[in-house]
Amino acid sequence: MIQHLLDGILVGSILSMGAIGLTMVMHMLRFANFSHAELLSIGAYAALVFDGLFSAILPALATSIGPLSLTWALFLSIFIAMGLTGLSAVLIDMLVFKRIRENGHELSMVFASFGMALIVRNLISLGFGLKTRLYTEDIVFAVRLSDDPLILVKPDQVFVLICALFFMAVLHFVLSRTTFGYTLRAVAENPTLAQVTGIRLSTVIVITWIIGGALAAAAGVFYGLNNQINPVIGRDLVLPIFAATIVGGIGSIYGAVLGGFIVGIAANMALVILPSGYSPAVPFLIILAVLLVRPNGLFGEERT
Amino acid sequence: MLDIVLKTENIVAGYVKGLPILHNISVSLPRASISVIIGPNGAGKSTLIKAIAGIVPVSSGNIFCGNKCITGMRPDQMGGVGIAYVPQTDNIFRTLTIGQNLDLVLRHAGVEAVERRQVLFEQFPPLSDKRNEKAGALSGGQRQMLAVAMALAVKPEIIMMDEPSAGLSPKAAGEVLQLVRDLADGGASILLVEQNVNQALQFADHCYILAEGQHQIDGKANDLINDPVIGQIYIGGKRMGAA
Amino acid sequence: MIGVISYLIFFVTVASILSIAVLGLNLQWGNTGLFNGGVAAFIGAGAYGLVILGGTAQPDHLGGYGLFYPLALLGGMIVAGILAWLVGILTMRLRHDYLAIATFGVAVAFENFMRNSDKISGGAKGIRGFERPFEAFIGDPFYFSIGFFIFAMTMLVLVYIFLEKLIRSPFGRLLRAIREDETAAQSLGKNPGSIRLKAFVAGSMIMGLAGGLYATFYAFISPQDILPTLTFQIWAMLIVGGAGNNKGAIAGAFLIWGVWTLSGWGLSRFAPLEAQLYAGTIQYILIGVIIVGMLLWRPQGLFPEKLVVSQTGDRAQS
Amino acid sequence: MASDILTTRDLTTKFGSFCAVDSVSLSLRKGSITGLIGPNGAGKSTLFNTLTGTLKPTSGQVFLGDADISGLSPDRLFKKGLVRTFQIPRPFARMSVLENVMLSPAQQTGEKIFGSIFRPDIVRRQEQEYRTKALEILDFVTLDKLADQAAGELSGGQTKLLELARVLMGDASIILLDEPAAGVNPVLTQILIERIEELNRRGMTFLIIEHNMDFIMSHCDPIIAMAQGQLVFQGTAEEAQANKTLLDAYLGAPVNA
Repeated sequence: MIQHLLDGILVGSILSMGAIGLTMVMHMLRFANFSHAELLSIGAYAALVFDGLFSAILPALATSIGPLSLTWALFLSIFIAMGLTGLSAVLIDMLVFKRIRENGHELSMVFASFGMALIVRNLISLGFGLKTRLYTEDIVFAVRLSDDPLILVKPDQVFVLICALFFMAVLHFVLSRTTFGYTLRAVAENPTLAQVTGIRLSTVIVITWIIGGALAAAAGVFYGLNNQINPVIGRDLVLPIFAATIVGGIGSIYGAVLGGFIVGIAANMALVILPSGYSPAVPFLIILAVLLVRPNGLFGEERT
Repeated sequence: MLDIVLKTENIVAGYVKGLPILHNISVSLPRASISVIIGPNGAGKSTLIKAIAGIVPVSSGNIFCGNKCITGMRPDQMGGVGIAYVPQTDNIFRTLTIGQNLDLVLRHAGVEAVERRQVLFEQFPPLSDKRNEKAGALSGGQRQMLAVAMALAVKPEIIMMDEPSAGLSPKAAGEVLQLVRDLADGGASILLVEQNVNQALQFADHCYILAEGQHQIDGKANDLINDPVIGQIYIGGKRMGAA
Repeated sequence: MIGVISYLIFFVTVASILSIAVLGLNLQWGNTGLFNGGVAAFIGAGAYGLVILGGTAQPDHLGGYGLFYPLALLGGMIVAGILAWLVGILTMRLRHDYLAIATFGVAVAFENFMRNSDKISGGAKGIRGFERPFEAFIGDPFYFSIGFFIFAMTMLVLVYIFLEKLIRSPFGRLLRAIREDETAAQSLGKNPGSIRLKAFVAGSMIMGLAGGLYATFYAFISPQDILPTLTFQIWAMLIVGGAGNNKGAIAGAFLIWGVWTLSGWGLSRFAPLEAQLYAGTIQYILIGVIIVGMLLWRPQGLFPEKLVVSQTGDRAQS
Repeated sequence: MASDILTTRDLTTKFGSFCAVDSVSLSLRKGSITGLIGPNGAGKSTLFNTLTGTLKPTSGQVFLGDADISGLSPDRLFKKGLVRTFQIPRPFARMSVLENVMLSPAQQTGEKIFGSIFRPDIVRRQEQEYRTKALEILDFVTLDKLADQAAGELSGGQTKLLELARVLMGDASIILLDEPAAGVNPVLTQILIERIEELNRRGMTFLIIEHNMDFIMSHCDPIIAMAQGQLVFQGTAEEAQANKTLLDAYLGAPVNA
């Protein structure tokens, strides 16, 4: 029970990071982006590449940090992956979404995101193979927190949770303390007025993609660290991330964080009563429940 | 010869392509004065200043700011030519505090924020008191004051306002209009849309009347104040006792 | 020669079955404006419904009722309809993007359920050994495939005629009115919620029919056949063909299925052996590129919707 | 009282704490053309939307004849004979003009999936009957020559006429028109006025929001006016034009110079 809760919190932190970017994009550009979860895959694989590269150039970097399985090389790669994924998101927007947005139909964007999801996911398969990969072959033993009930925690999990909370704290600081953060909030609240106040919308859209992509990349690496890396990370996480977004209310960044934890914990707690095979269906049930009770999510406003 | 700081020449504009709301409107705004646009519902008053502000696309005609043609410029570039625009509603960011609202504007205008903010707070003491409160919690009059302060923050030459007194109590409306008068006396050029015709004519210098997207009459505000034609435009027919 | 003919027969049979699914989607999206992101679930419901109702006795899971084939096929459609009705009453009032996400969730959950509930669906290994009608009687597999080819084509033609009649009827007029302007339709006395639900259920039942035919053709159904990517493929067919146009929908299905099989054949023939493993991957990239490319350069599809006039009576008489 | 077709009692509609329609009690005489005027933000549109079921009243009642119709949805009201048009016309753009009109009749057999497929005889008979009626109505509103055109291709004024035709196709007893003359050229406005008066002679009741004062003053009786959510005036055109309160509502209270 407590083990499930702990696992749920961990998964929740990963979903939250994915959902933050998705909720920002869905609110600002008004479309359900089915390809957002593929950004997690891009991030995970980008980190894999640079992890290998750094380890090869500087073998000293290939040593683990303390009790973690994480190496210094991978640690550095996380940041590079975040940057690259952010740029990929901008590139995808420039090549596809921006041009469709300018042509008109709102729902064409959703179709286009179907298409982009297929393209990105399968390009990754093509480039890196269908087999699952691991950042490290080392086995790190879990720390036994208690024997009855049995509670196990891996050092990596603690690291991931701390990092995720760190990134969210940074985002919170930016949003609440910097004029740059005010700009993002202003555009989210009222794009027309934001323009009148001198904010260039196209710049803010680019920045939103960068932030969303970077957080998704970190989430992808963390997911890979705790599970494994394969080309279908996006396929497996798209629904839970949508669920987190809808639970929090589209457009609410803090809602997305909370939504991520709620979905993560609920999916893991469901294991107490359901066989594990069913857990991918749990996010769907959460979506239905939220839409029935609070169609605008916990923090969302009514959209027109 | 008046010093004209802003003028439109025969502009045609509307939200949807092929469905113009404004037909060949020409207005000009003299320096350091208040011009007011009045007219019945649906006359295109708000559309006119939105078109100048770059929010509604202009399909023909030109807009000049001084000698510079600003037709088709994006709204976020207007600050650069010294034009500020205060929308009628939703003219502040509700989820930001008052201080944050001002910082935001100042940052994007590239103005040194700390000093300028202090000046604004001295100019608007009620805002200073509530600087750390969410703007959404302000009363109607204070919101309007914040919106004006945000427009003033970047020291514009030209300020356009869409019904600044709408929805305010008579007292608050009077205060807002007095503020506008003070700004004009201080050298700003102001273009206003107003609902309250009698009040608007009272304090404005120049008046344009629009109806059905077309320019009807214009003139010195004081000359129009007792003109029966205004009543006719609003409620039609020959008014009893005015004929 | 026989090889080419039997391949053509296979090709057209599957294309016809897919066309039926695309026609169902066209009723929902093209004619009514409903964004169904879970097509795979409704195809799956029809397929599983048929196999469970019409199959022979199964030792370790539900099924084996041995229902008369047409009844089993109808049963599968009804299962798909019931699923659609349940989903519909929960989601019909939602905005488009919420509806897309919720229905996408249905597909994920349905596949997941079928994969795990061994007692009902045979789990991941699926349900095998469906006895195809007349197969034993005909004997020769080649003649059976010709027979089934004719059957599938007939069903496609029937569905096409049904839908053409439907959209030209006052009901079709109603659907288009809802798609064009829900508020105006409501002010003219129509109840948009109930009409959207009807169209959603009807479209899903047609997808269920496609699923039933699919399961009959392969005599087998497993979760692998109803992955959520199937939804994207069906959508690609409709986008390429042109939403709102039934002929376009069928053309889109044949085209995309053609591109799919041709690329599969080309890869198996010319690509190096180690790339063969990635044939599916490359095909999916192709589908993705087609979707995105169409939206960028020809968003109305190859066969755009024409103005349909719904008048059952003869115009010349008036 | 018996001649009042539509009555409201203390009808109130609030948005949050803002009272857009404030305790309005009015009654419309059967067979009248009532004009509803008032400055921007007076609550006319909100009142309209509340009467037609788009908005639910916060409190108070609406009666059609003796029946309480408060809070019914627009589709239910249509069937009871209370119909509306829109300020910004809402044609079904990718449908023909004739189809737009033929949509209106309630209880069409062909509007049911089974009916449309399995009762071709009934459907055909109904369709012929509706088409004949629709063409007559289109003829009446002068759109008969455009029957086969897509409604999206009509001019703004023609779509206003089309909306009138659509509601005439139902069994309306009272028609609410939202700015029928806005954006319409004088020729079409004239046609619209003639048609409204013709229908009125046949017994139809109208409630009209309009900013074109010539339209209101010369064709509506009585005229009712709203300001700040309340009814402030009820009377004839002459009375309206002489009314000080009303003029002030439009122009703002005069300032003592």
